[in-house]
Amino acid sequence: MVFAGLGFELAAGGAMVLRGPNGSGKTTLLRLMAGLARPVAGRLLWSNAPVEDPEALARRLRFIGHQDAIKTAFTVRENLAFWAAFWGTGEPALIDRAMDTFGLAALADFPARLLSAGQRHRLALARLIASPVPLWLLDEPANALDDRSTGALTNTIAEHRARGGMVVLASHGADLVTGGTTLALDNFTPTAAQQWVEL
Amino acid sequence: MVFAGLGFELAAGGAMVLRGPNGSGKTTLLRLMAGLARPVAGRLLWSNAPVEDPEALARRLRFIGHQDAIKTAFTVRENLAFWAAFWGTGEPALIDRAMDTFGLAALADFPARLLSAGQRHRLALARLIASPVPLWLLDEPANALDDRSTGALTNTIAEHRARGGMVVLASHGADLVTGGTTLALDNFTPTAAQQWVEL
Amino acid sequence: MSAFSALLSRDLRLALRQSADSLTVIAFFAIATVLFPFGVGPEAEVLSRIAAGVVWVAALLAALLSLDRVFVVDFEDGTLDQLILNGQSTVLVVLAKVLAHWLTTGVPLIIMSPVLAVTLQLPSEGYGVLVLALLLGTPTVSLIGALGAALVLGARRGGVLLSLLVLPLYIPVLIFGTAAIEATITGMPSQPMLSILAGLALIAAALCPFATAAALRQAAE
Amino acid sequence: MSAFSALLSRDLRLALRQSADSLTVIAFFAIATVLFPFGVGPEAEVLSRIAAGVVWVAALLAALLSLDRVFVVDFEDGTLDQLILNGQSTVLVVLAKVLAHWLTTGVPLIIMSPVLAVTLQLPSEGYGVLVLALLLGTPTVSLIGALGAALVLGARRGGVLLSLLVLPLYIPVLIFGTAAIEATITGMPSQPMLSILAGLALIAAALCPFATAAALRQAAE
Amino acid sequence: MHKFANPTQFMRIANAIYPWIAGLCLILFAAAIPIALVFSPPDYQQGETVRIMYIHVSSAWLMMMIYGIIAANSAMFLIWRHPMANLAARASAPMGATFCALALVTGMLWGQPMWGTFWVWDARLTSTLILFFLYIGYIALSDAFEDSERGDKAAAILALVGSINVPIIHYSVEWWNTLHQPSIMKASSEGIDSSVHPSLLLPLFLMMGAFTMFYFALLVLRLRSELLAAKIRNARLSQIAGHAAAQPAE
Amino acid sequence: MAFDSFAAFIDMGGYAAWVWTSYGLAALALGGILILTRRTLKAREREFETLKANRRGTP
Ligand code: HEM
Ligand SMILES: Nc1ncnc2c1ncn2[C@@H]1O[C@H](COP(=O)(O)OP(=O)(O)OP(=O)(O)O)[C@@H](O)[C@H]1O
Ligand SMILES: Nc1ncnc2c1ncn2[C@@H]1O[C@H](COP(=O)(O)OP(=O)(O)OP(=O)(O)O)[C@@H](O)[C@H]1O
Ligand SMILES: [Mg+2]
Ligand SMILES: [Mg+2]
Repeated sequence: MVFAGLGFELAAGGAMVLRGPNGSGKTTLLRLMAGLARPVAGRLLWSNAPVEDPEALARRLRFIGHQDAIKTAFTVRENLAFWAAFWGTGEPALIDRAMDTFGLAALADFPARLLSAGQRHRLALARLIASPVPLWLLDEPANALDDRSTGALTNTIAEHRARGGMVVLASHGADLVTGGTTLALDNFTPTAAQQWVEL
Repeated sequence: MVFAGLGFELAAGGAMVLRGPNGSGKTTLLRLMAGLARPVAGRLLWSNAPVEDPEALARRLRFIGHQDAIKTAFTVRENLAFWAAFWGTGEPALIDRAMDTFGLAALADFPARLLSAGQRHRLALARLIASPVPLWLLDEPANALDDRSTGALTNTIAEHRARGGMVVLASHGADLVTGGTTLALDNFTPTAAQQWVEL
Repeated sequence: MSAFSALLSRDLRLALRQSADSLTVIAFFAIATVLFPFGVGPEAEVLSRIAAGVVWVAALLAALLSLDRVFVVDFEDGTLDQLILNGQSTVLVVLAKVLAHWLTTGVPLIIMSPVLAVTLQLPSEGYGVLVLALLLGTPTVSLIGALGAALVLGARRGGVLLSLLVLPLYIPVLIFGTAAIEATITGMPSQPMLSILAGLALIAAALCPFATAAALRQAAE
Repeated sequence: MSAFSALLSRDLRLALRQSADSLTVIAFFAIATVLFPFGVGPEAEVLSRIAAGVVWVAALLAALLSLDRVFVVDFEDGTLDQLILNGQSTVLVVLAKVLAHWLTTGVPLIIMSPVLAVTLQLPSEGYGVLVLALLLGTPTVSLIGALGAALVLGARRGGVLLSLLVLPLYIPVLIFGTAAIEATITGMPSQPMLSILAGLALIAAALCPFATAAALRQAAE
Repeated sequence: MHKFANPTQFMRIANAIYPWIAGLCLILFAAAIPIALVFSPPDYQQGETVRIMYIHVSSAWLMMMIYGIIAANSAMFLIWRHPMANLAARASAPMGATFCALALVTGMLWGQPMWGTFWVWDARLTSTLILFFLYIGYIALSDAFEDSERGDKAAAILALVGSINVPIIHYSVEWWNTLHQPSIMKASSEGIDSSVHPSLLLPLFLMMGAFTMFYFALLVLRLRSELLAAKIRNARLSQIAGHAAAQPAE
Repeated sequence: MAFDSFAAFIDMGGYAAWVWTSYGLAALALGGILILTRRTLKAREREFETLKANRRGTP
């Protein structure tokens, strides 16, 4: 499954929203950009040069997908602390900020097993704050969130961009960003054409 | 985790929307109504009588939750056909109608493993048509759906109610029903009080 | 009844779809058996002395490995919730799954066993009774194993815990299964042991499905 | 390096959180070993003849069962994607997971093995070399097993398929592991076999992590 | 029945009788140990090794009785959901496993001088070993889950299924002819020609009584402990659940 | 009194090893589980007290 001739630019502070019906390739494109999938043909360009070192790319981005990557035996705080330590960016204070932002502070010492669907997803999103990087790749981040959490997410994205961060997100519902570009993916065509992504 | 003094009525053709922030107990209440969880204290009433025979109750309801219950090795059609045969309601023609309604006809012989998040969820919802029952319990049914599928779902629910069916659904976003009652679950209280649900 | 046959045929088709599946159980059985000559040395009299025991132990371990996933997949993708809400009885679900497990693993093991017995130099009188004993013993293995698999649903390290629960309960099957073969080889009647194996299967068939159904329902809760 | 130690300590804490965890591996080891006298009969000379082989086979099977889930859980809940996106190297992830596996299962098995050797009536000269051989052999088992576990990620019935891929690779370990013990018992030097075991461990350590990392990246795609 | 299902009521009664059980346990031990070790005569066949019997048979009796108690409590827990029944079963299991291990070890220590081997694979020994594995399985299963309630219920089902092993242990000496001694109770009611002489029965019954009282006394302590653990857990949860509906700051 | 001397008592008719190990292990097992039980009970009592104190501390 390949994207036919696809290209876009994203400046510092920029945002892009991927839109399109189910199965139009939003998730696939995001995983491609994260380096989790490799293009069948064509190349992935970053600042107009092919990505030589996928590890260096991975250090600069954070991908939050349909799966939450949460260990249910750990508490909310332990989950966040592990990822912050594992990725090695961020400091302890950020973990508390992350939990505050997404309304998880009261649940900090709660085992993640007991969380509801929306709370779990908030915990996944909280990693964006606990372990900061410039580029965020978010796959339907507002899924299962209640209105207040969606608001918190919108604010978080705005602040991130204000600090020069970049966001690419897939979404069906309300816009989570203001003034970003929108990429409509209806013409995702399953043909073997050249494909490139430029960031 | 218990609902403090909770009661509501649902007539034939009725609909109820459960609303409330993340963690307010919507999923828990739906599973309780389905008979998948048992109340810690209190009783589940149906037509004002306690549910004596959970099997008979189960024959009359369909629960579609956060998990899709899809076998990825089977095709879309095989998945639907299995559940229709297993539950023993519905006829072969309904399987095609179900796939048409949720835009899966073109994918009928596609292995479910290749479906996108939204397509998978549509396949789960298609069971409502392929194997009809009077009471639908839907947990955030619009999750991951694109606009067209959300429209199809809204129509499907309306038709079901027009035929006298009942729907209870949990939702954060747009209303999927017209003229139903809404149950706000903010006051989900984790206390050991009596709890009953009347349908 | 339609629920039973729908589920049974689904499980069989799922097993066939990955045609490698039944093959892998047999292959494990074969490899585990073949490991012994490596561990014990190739002397014929030692091997033929332990042949019946080794075949039985390998068959039990092979069945165990495949049991591990009898319910887990359905549990994790939400299918189990829907199976329980079948409007009839969870026992039906259990019976269909156990039968499917036996057909896809027990039967291939039985067919394969004489071949492996040859490599372990089992005396030739033993083959018939080996097959018969496995035929009477493997249903018990599937029934008890399904109970164990249902009990450990959702537990961490489920596979190891399952073995811990189930292997001790297999001991009687193992004892009488090998005793039947030993008896035949040494010229004694094997009939008493075989009837005990049949009795064990009946007891397991009477008790296990209900307990398994209860375990499944509380796993879904 | 911080990623390595973070992951290692996470896996160890996950294992410790359920204090029963390491215990269950030991228990499986014990039960699988104890099954043999049932199958083979209680005669002391037969048992002591096959003791070394049985302890090794049981240890391999115990390690195998616990390997089954080394990566599966992380794969299914999306953790694996995030582990691969660590900005350094997937080999790091593999090393941390293998080390955690060895510490939580290999080490308990080694500690337990002399006790089980007693019940199988292993001659007393064999204990020291049994422990030593396991010490040199179990790292190889964890390394090869992790490769197998990564290869079958996403396959249904992963456990059985895994055993299939991995068991043949264990045969050299099994052969030299038991040969070392046999040698000591019969008064020969065991040192050559032990050095081969050490050599196997080095080869496995040099090759497996890279192959495992490649398999993991493949599985995530 | 309902009175005992209420933890506070139950513990009030249990705590009230605790000193009596503990005292009785001490008295019985004080009588049993000297009689068993010093004052009772050696057996005419088994000599001084018969003194092992007092420990062996008492432990064997306890391990079976405790399993019965666990199975009964598991049934009550599954059917009526009495939380106290669950706690009693959970609290008993480690003690049952201990007594079972003791019966096995003392049996082996008796077997070596009597039968010339530590172990034979006969029906009673095998079924006792299975009981030991059932205890271990019960304990492992009951804390293998992140959700402790899941563990409780799964273990309760296991306990019920495993309970068919208890009669098998008891009758195994009659159903299969084995090396192991036949039942004492039967032998002594027929009176004569028993391998167990009446003068050996006194220390045996004293020791059995002492072990039984020891179990019940410890059960009270362990129940107290389990209840405290539950209270601590609840306090922790409600502390958090107080803010469970807490929302993100905007 | 079944023994003539203290030495005979220790010797147990030649079965000292079996008899005394049995009694020793029994003492160890019963004593061990008693101590373990009491220790966890004490620990939980302490924890519960601190928890209650904390709750009173925070309004
Ligand atoms: C590992 C070895 C052994 C095990 C597992 C074992 C197990 C048991 C068990 C479970 C019981 C209780 C049966 C009941 O009350 O229904 C028992 C009772 C008894 N055992 Fe053993 N035993 C062992 C070895 C021995 C030996 C070596 C002797 C004596 C030579 C012995 C003598 C007795 C006697 C006299 C009783 C009381 C009889 C009765 O009440 O049934 N046992 N043993
Ligand atoms: N055993 C338990 N003890 C205490 N609280 C629990 C327990 N299990 C779940 N909870 C709490 O109950 C809530 C779960 O509710 P539920 O999953 O029904 O939420 P929901 O309304 O469906 O939320 P969402 O919109 O996120 O799906 C969570 O807040 C969780 O913390
Ligand atoms: N190997 C494959 N061969 C052909 N088509 C494939 C293959 N893998 C996936 N597809 C198709 O690609 C699409 C998957 O796209 P993707 O998951 O990226 O959709 P999406 O835009 O994220 O949709 P959603 O909104 O439902 O999440 C599906 O339509 C699927 O049928
Ligand atoms: Mg998607
Ligand atoms: Mg929910």
